Amino acid sequence: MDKNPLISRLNKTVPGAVLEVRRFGRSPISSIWVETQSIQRLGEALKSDPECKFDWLENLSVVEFEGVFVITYFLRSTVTQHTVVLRLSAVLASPTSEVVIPSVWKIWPMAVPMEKDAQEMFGVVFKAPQGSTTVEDSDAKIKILPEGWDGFPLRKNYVFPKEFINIPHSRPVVNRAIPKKTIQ
Amino acid sequence: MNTGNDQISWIVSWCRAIGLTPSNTPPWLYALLALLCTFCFVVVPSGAFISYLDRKLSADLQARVGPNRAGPGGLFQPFADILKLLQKDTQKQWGWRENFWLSVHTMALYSTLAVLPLGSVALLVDTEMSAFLPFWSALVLGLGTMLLGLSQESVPGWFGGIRVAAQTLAGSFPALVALLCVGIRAGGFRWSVLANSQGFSPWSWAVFANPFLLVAFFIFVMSGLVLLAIAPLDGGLSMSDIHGGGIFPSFRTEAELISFWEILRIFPLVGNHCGSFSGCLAAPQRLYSWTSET
Amino acid sequence: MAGAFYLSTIGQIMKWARSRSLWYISTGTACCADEVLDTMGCRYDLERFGCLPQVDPRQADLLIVCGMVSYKAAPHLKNLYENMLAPKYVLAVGACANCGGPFSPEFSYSVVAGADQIIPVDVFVPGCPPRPEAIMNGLIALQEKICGQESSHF
Amino acid sequence: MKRNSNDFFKTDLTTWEIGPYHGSLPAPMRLKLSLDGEIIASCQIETGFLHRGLEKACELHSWKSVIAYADHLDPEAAVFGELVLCLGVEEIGEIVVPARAQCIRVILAELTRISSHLAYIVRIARAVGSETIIHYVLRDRERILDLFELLTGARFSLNFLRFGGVCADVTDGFIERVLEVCEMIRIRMKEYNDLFTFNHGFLKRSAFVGTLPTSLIRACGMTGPNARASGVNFDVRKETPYMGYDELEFQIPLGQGEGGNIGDVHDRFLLRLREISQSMEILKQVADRVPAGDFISSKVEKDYVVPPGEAYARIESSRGLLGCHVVSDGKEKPSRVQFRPPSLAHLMAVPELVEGIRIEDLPVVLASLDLGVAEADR
Repeated sequence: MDKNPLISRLNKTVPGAVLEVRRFGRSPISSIWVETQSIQRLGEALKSDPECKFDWLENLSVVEFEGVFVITYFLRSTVTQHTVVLRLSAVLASPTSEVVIPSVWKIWPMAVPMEKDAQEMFGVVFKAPQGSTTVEDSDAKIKILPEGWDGFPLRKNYVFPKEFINIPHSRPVVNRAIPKKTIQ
Repeated sequence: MNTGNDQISWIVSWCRAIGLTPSNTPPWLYALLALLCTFCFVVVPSGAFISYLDRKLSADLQARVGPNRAGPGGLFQPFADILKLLQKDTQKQWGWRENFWLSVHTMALYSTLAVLPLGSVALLVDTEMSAFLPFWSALVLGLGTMLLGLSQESVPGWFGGIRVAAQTLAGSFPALVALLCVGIRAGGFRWSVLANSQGFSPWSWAVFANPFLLVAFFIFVMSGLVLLAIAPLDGGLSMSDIHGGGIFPSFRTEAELISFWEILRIFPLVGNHCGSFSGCLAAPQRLYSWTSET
Repeated sequence: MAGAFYLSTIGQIMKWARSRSLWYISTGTACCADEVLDTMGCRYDLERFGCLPQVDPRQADLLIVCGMVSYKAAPHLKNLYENMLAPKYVLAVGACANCGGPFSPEFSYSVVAGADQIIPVDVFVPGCPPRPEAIMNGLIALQEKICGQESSHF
Repeated sequence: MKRNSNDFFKTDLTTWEIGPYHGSLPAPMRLKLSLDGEIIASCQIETGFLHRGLEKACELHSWKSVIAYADHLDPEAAVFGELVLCLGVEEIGEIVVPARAQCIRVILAELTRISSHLAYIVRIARAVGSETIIHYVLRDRERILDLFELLTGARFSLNFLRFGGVCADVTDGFIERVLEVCEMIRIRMKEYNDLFTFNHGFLKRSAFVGTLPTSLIRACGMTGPNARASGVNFDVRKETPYMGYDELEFQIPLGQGEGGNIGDVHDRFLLRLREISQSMEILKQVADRVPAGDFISSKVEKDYVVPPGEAYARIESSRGLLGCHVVSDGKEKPSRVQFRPPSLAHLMAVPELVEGIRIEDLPVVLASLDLGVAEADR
């Protein structure tokens, strides 16, 4: 059985969502591996948890390990100061395709810029199951890459563009002879 | 010796006061020369020097040095700025709004020239010129600004234009009535008539002629304040409107340099008013006749 | 004769006036913008050279490109330059504005390799970020360039 | 748009776009406002003009060079980026930082905080239009930059911290100079207060303007001085102390609403001033207890390889919580370095905050948020 009372509570409310509990790196924080499709229900359970009240998504980070995206949610409670890490993984179907992950911005509204960021940089699309509440519908239009940008830059297989809007993405090498100055 | 009926007599008396005697040379040459010299050797250099002083002083207040590379101690900095601005290209997009703006400014400039009380010689038109001209030009300016506001195609612009027009009207009419009082006493509304009807000593000034004129003088000053929107009577351009935000009651650290400069703007205005209500315009002539008699 | 006189004397005066009154507009991005701010500040004081900060590009003569230019900002920078009126100069401050610097094309995908890919640059000031002395040096070099002198500052 | 009879006198909305390069904006960004007269009805914000691909550049460089990139994260407060990266790597590699190096790091961090807050005063004074205070503050900030130069040789991009310590030891007389500068700033703070803080003109522009409600702070996840000015008591230095902050005595100032109400522009400004004085308290305590010893851990050699693993470091930068997720796979280059910039949350709060204020207050409110667009765009 789990020693952690939080995990047992989560197992009760959302059965089958928690896959594995580990330590995060070398820190004392526990990281919970989560089944991808149940992240929304788990998020609501964590937010309304009576003892921990994880109401603040501090950070959302996407890491690519050999074609698998690991999405890490760093959660913190502003009431009880607990911290926890949620992780879920998504496998890439083909090198250029997008990955669809349930969005959590209805639970934690501060996720909007982070999810948009991941969407632009990694091609990880955050979508609600109904398809009605994507991040695109929210008010904040924080867009980083220019219009008409091709590809997802932070993927490992990303190739830098040759040119963009007729500006070459390279510096011409000029071997300019440096005039010798006579030192007086 | 002047009789006082000559319209340009007071300019000649100014010339005499600085040592020039009218010989066969036409007096308008004197006037033009004086204007040109004043402009080239007094107005422009003093303006440049004042802007230089301003930059240097504010730099000194801010623990900086200020311009010091153009000329000795940066003295030629304003000339460098002017010469540079003369070399700049003109704006490319020149639409009807810019034309309109330019024409309004030209009208204003012209009316300023017309208002200068120099007699008939130095003016562009025949200046048996009445004292109502400034009010006419003020009305033109007000109307122009209102039209400009209406052309903004936005409601705030509209109301801004109407506000300025209302302010102009509110200032003009009392001033007009006050001027009527002086003109009726003097027997005419030309600047020369107004000037010559008053003596050198304060006892013969129009202000002190009777209590009505005293009241009229104050009305004139007040309406001038309204026309120019100077500090106490700037209702149309009130500060809380411009600055916005909340009004804060408890802290009153009033060390605002800006309001000090706004007070200074009153002085030329008051001088102008006193000029038309007292004998100042005729002063050199009186002085000359007084010195030649004794 | 008149032309020669113009070129010799009046032309020199006009060039002198242009070089001594460079009103600038700076496109602040990052660390180089901070250094330009310090150069404007009281210890270094750009106003000694007759430089005044401007907000409107129409009133400015000098465009100081501080720091990197991204592909997203490039059209806007070009637009800003085109809105300036004719005798206009560009000072590229910092390694990023010169050639990309630490964000050169092989390391960064979104930074233009130098501001001169978009607009003509008159003087490049190297450094990451350049010291205020270096920025002032670049400004003096620009003044000498306007006056048509052989620059001794590089 | 739906209209009822009460809306008859309402005017049409005008749309106004303020482009990326504009004098009233603190940094390149694009605002799309729709105005009802002078009142801002709604606002959309667009950033990304400073996107440099920092995280990609980190992945393309060796671990040592990443420090130089981390310091470009927020150039105005460069040390915090380096610091959070070093803390993360030290957690992965289990490197113990010597006490002397920790003290030097604290001194650098607090000096950077003061310098960044002084730059904040400059920005807000520029937005209000007070020229004189800009130059006075810049004059005093130069003294701090001189200290940086004395210690590290650079004024802005320091590139001074290393994994397991710092790059070089402090020179003789550095600590005394730090104390001197602290004393000077303490005296100058009175000057700022007389000239600017309680100036009638500044109060009129700042009090009761741009009040940040606690609900918005919770919704956007805002941290740092902006959140503390509205009464949200959160500071990483107190909650999860790093780098020996638990041994130091200092207070976390909260907004009190002297000028107007709690959380308005004037309150945020005052809170920065208080933080400066708290930072000076910290500096005085640290200066007394700089121990002798190494300035870099002996574990970190020239060809140090970061072992595989991951860590999430969080520190309190001058703008708020700065987090860094470092992932290493034991190779020469990092697998992923992800930053959690505090300004992203501040930027997200802008559209809701400026709704309903007047257009002339917009530059002041934007400047008062201390938006680090460089770190938000990365």
